[in-house]
Amino acid sequence: MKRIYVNEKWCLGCHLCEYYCAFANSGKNDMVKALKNITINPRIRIEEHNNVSFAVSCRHCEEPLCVKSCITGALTIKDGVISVNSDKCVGCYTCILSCPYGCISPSDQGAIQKCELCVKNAGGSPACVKGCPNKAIEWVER
Amino acid sequence: MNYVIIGNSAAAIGCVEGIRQVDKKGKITIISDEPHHTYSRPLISYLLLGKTDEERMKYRSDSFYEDKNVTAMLGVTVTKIDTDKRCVELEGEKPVKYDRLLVATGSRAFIPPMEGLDTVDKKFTFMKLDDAKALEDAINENSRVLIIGAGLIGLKCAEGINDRVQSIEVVDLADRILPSILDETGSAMVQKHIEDNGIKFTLSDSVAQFDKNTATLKSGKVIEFDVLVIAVGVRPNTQLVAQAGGAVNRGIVTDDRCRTTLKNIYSAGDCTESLDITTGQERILALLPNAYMQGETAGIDMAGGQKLYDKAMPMNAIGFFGLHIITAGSYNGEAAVIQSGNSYKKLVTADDTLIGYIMIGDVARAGIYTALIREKKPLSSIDFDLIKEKPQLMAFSKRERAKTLGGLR
Amino acid sequence: MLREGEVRIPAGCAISGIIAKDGEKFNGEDIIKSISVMRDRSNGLGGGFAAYGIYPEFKDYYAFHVFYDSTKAKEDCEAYINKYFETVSMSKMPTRQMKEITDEPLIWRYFVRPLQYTLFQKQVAEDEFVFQSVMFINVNIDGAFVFSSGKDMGAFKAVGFPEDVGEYYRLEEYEGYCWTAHGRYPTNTPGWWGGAHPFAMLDCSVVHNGEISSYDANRRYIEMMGYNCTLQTDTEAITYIIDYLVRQQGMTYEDAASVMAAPFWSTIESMPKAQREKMTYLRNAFASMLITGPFSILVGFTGGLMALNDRLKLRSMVIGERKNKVYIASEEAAIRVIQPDLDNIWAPKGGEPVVIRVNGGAL
Amino acid sequence: MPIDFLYPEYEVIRDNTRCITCRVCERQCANEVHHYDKELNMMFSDESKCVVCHRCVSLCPTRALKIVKTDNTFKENANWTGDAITEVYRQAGTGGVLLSSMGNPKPYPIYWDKMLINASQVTNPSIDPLREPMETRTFLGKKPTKVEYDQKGGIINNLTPQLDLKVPIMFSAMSYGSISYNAHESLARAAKELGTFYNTGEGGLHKDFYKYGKNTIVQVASGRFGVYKDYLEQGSAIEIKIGQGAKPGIGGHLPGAKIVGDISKTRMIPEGSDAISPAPHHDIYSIEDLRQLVYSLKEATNYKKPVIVKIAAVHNVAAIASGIARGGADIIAIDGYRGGTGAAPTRIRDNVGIPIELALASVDQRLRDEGIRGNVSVVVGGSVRNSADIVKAIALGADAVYIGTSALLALGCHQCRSCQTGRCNWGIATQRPELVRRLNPNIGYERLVNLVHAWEHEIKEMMGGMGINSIEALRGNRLMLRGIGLNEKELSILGIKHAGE
Repeated sequence: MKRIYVNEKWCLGCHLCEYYCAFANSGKNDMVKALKNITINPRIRIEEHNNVSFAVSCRHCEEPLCVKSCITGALTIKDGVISVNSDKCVGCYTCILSCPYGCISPSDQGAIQKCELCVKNAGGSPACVKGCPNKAIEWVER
Repeated sequence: MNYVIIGNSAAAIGCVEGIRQVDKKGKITIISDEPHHTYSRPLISYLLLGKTDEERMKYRSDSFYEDKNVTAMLGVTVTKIDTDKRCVELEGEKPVKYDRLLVATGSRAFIPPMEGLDTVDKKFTFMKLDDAKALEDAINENSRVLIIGAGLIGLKCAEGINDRVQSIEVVDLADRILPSILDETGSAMVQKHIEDNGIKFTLSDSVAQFDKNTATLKSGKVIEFDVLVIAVGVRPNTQLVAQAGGAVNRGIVTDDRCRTTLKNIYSAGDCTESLDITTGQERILALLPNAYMQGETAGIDMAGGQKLYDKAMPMNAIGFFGLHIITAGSYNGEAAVIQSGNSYKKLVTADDTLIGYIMIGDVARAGIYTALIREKKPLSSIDFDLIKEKPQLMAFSKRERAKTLGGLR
Repeated sequence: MLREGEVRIPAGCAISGIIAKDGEKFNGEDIIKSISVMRDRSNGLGGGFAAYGIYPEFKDYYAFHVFYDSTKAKEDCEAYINKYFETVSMSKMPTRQMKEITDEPLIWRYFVRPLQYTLFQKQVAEDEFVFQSVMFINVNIDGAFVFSSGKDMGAFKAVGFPEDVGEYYRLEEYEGYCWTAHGRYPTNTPGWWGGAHPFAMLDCSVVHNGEISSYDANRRYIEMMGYNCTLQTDTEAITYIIDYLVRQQGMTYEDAASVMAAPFWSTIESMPKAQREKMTYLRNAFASMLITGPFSILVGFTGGLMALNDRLKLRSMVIGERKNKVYIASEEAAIRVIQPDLDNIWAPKGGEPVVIRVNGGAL
Repeated sequence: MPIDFLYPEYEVIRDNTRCITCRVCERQCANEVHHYDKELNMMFSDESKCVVCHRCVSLCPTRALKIVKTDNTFKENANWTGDAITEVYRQAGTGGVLLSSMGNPKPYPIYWDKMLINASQVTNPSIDPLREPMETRTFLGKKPTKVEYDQKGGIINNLTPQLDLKVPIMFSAMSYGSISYNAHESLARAAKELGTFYNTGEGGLHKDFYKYGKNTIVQVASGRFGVYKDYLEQGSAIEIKIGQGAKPGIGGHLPGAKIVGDISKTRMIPEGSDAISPAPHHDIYSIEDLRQLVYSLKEATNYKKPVIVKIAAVHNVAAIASGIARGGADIIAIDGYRGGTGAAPTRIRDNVGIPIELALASVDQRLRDEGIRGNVSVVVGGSVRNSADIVKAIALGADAVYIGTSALLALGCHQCRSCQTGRCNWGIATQRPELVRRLNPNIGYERLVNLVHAWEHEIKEMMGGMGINSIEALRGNRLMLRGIGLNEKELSILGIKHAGE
């Protein structure tokens, strides 16, 4: 299946993926309206150190520890995409405890949030991929 | 193949999903003495807190049994396992045959003998949905609640009802709260936070005598209360296996494929013992994620697939009044402590591996630490200084990142 | 209006050709009849014929057919011829007076051979010297135009419809084993006799229907090889290319066709190795002689006739056979009119030359 | 000195209502134009540092940025223009030669734009490239004067080595050093995919790119950097660079600061030493010297590779080309005065050389007049901007074109003409790793391939319109061109008629 792959060789550390992610999941149709004067809380995060940078977001594991560990059944995997039902999630953070890549984080609404490959928002395909200026993030079959 | 599962919680569901990964057709029967659709027990405190409701507490969707082609016999009690006839005997129903059986009977609240307990009118345990509902019915804004036990269950219960009662007092024999998962510093931090939310603690003490609405402690302290919650511990439900001749220590003995010592009988969840990789000892790891994964492993093995349950360890994600705590592993090793502001972090290492950690407050990306423990990652192969600062993939080698993030095989 | 040579003139046309495979000779009546059927493809601004085997009595001599605009031109030209050639016969071209053919120039015919001394002095081959002489006369002697210069063959052309031109030149009186004809439909010429087809150089004559888009690429290249495209017509350029490839490079007509109407690279790639290498070589080495754009041509030469279409076959051309005769024309009707009863008739593929040699090339 | 103050030529305009302070502009500007003020939670910019590369404009996710020409002006003067005045100030302040890069930007005539292409109507059908084959394959190299047959009548292959191009478009010489590793990789991979060639320039050939050797032209220039046996053997052809359009008669100078790591290795000179290419080759002071070098290189490579001689288009280019054609070269490359460069003295760039269109026309005609056009193929470069330029070049007589600037534009170059600073924000003309990284060759190569494919389509459309279905029938086919707005002299040099004739 198509996954998000990251190649740190091409990551510029520009952080645009974070902004495009935050915008895509804001539910707003204008980036300025969505992101002006806020501290963004994106589902993809850049790690940076000594001139190396890369984006990290959910790997959509085939054997997802987060889904198996979820105490509410809010995290499910369907067609390879792991998504969260924030209605069911109580914010216990067992998934944060479980995810080996640190790709699940608290959401501003109390539950948790994670990359859902933009399947639930208006994007249709991952906004971080579209927004990456250097193809450091790709959404491909590999 | 005819699969029978005793139990209807995480281990049972894991087992169903495990079986169905391998065997789409075999007959599966779930038998549970609880009459409810599968639900998540740890959510009962969130139920009282109003963060969830009975509908949303369902661990799987309403159509789960149908989707997975499972016959659910709910509200039915198993009385005996007959290994000769390969069937389970039921209370008031005909026996059910099995080819493979999973015992996922879980645990029950432990109520120690206490003087005068029978004089207490409103006394509860806090394990099951029915416990929570009963407790909810019993409390009101004028209730004074006494909770015996400052462990995970007692404190979650306290948080759950705090806004709905007049006062809560927690009594524990131990000298600090959550001793099973926190160190002293951590306990003190969390205790302070809980106290700040109006809950009182009496530690290093225990009830000597109940008399209706009064508890007299060993220290002589007297506590008046309206509702009593007993949360001193749990005991695994091992009787069925023990009766059938299976090996049982504190919990049901299982191997890394979740088999009991009885032929064709598996066991998973809170009723079992499993190997804690951080200590090398068999112990009960009564945690929902572990239960699910044991159940899944059992299910796969029952259906002829291959899977091992060999990475178990204690781990907890819990929070009280907005303060989050994540812990994993064991703490007998060299500790590195980082404390800043409202956050506390302790990493415990031994033999070039991380064996345990505590994070309080800032718990972001804790799973990266969990994975270090689970995979027994040699710390010399990563940049430990970097990862000590905060959990990050930057600490791994380029090549490892290319594998995890770049799809390199 | 500017005439041929002063401006490039594209033209549409009709062509026809007949050849007897066994060398049997026949007079010009059939070819006139054939080309006349395609009157609609001409517009009266040019017609002409080429015939092979018509001068057996002078077969070792070059037959020069020359147009003169004036007696001055004739004098200048003959002075030149006399200087370098031995002339065994010279005469006014036999014609008949007709109302359809007007504004006729002086038309003379000479049977000549270069002086051996001249060839020795200039160290050139006989053919090459004749070629250079024709070029010299046409470029440098004002008002003189040599329009036929081969041995035992002749071109006959004029402004007018081709059937009238045939009658004018009394072609029923000639007998040859191969005839070609051309009816011209130029789009912007006043009509000049020299501009009519066939275009002939030495024994090679070309009748052509089409308008090639590669013209200037071909012209500029062939001019570099010493040819002088004074008429700026496709036919002239094509004739020179054939002369260059066949006479100067020594290629077969088939190889020359592979240069002019080369197979597509995709076709070449699928050929067996030896053929592929050869075709690749020819296309690469003689790239500038690739002719693109629509054309169908008949190339007459001593002992044979080649029919060739452009590689996309953008112009019509059909071939019919009856016993010893092969008929080639722009339209089937032009064949049926003289030979309704054919053994065989087909349209050759674009770019594939059809070469008919008298007695299999034994002539 | 207040005189030295020059108001920035361009201004960065930020729409603060749109700016979300994501700071991508700040992170992406190697010239440090932008900075974030925490106190005010606002971005600020210092346009005096801005080179107008548009990196920030392109990446700003909310289109909050634009760059405009300043309206700060000197008193109007048609002769003493703002540029003329500021250049005097700069030179008076520094005493130095003005440096700039890319091609001559002055408003000289562009002859490409004064020629129009023909199309067929009625008498000759146009050809639809979607329905019929349309061939662009081109061979470069000397053509035999005489076909030779063996005893069985088979043709003997007497061709000297040729370059076989799927499209008559090659990437012109740009050295590793002047452009980045990733730019080179993009060019090499694109050349391979396209079935054409790229050119090492005078920077040697990185070992990583040996695998693209079949699509590589290796250059030998006056500094001979990186030239050795393996290098010569790697390429499919060897190009002797005599001059380049942007700076005819001038050598090259890559500052020691850029001679680091792999560049130093590839150029085979010590790290930190300046790479100075002399103005002439010091073993070529005459045409016969050139002939010797041509044959030395052929000898060194067993006569297996065609040799290209590249010259700048200068006044007597036709005579020079004739000499080269007789000097054993297989291909002549001519670079027009608008050709790009990584760095050149501004005065040279803007005032030396002649337009490629005129140079090409006169070279092609001269070689034909001398009957030696078949001795060599002619490749032209120096601002080939689009497919129509290519069609016109081929109709004038070129065998193929070199594209340099267009290729760089495809890679992201925004023509800020600041290559000489080494801070190319697009990762092209730089060696700073964090900047080089910005050009992902996976993107770069794809864009080059796209560009050439697009042009190829257009070339085929134009050819089809002319009724031509093979590129060789267009070559030198000047009847397919008409001039517009050209005087008699220009028309005669170009060898074309005026529109309407």
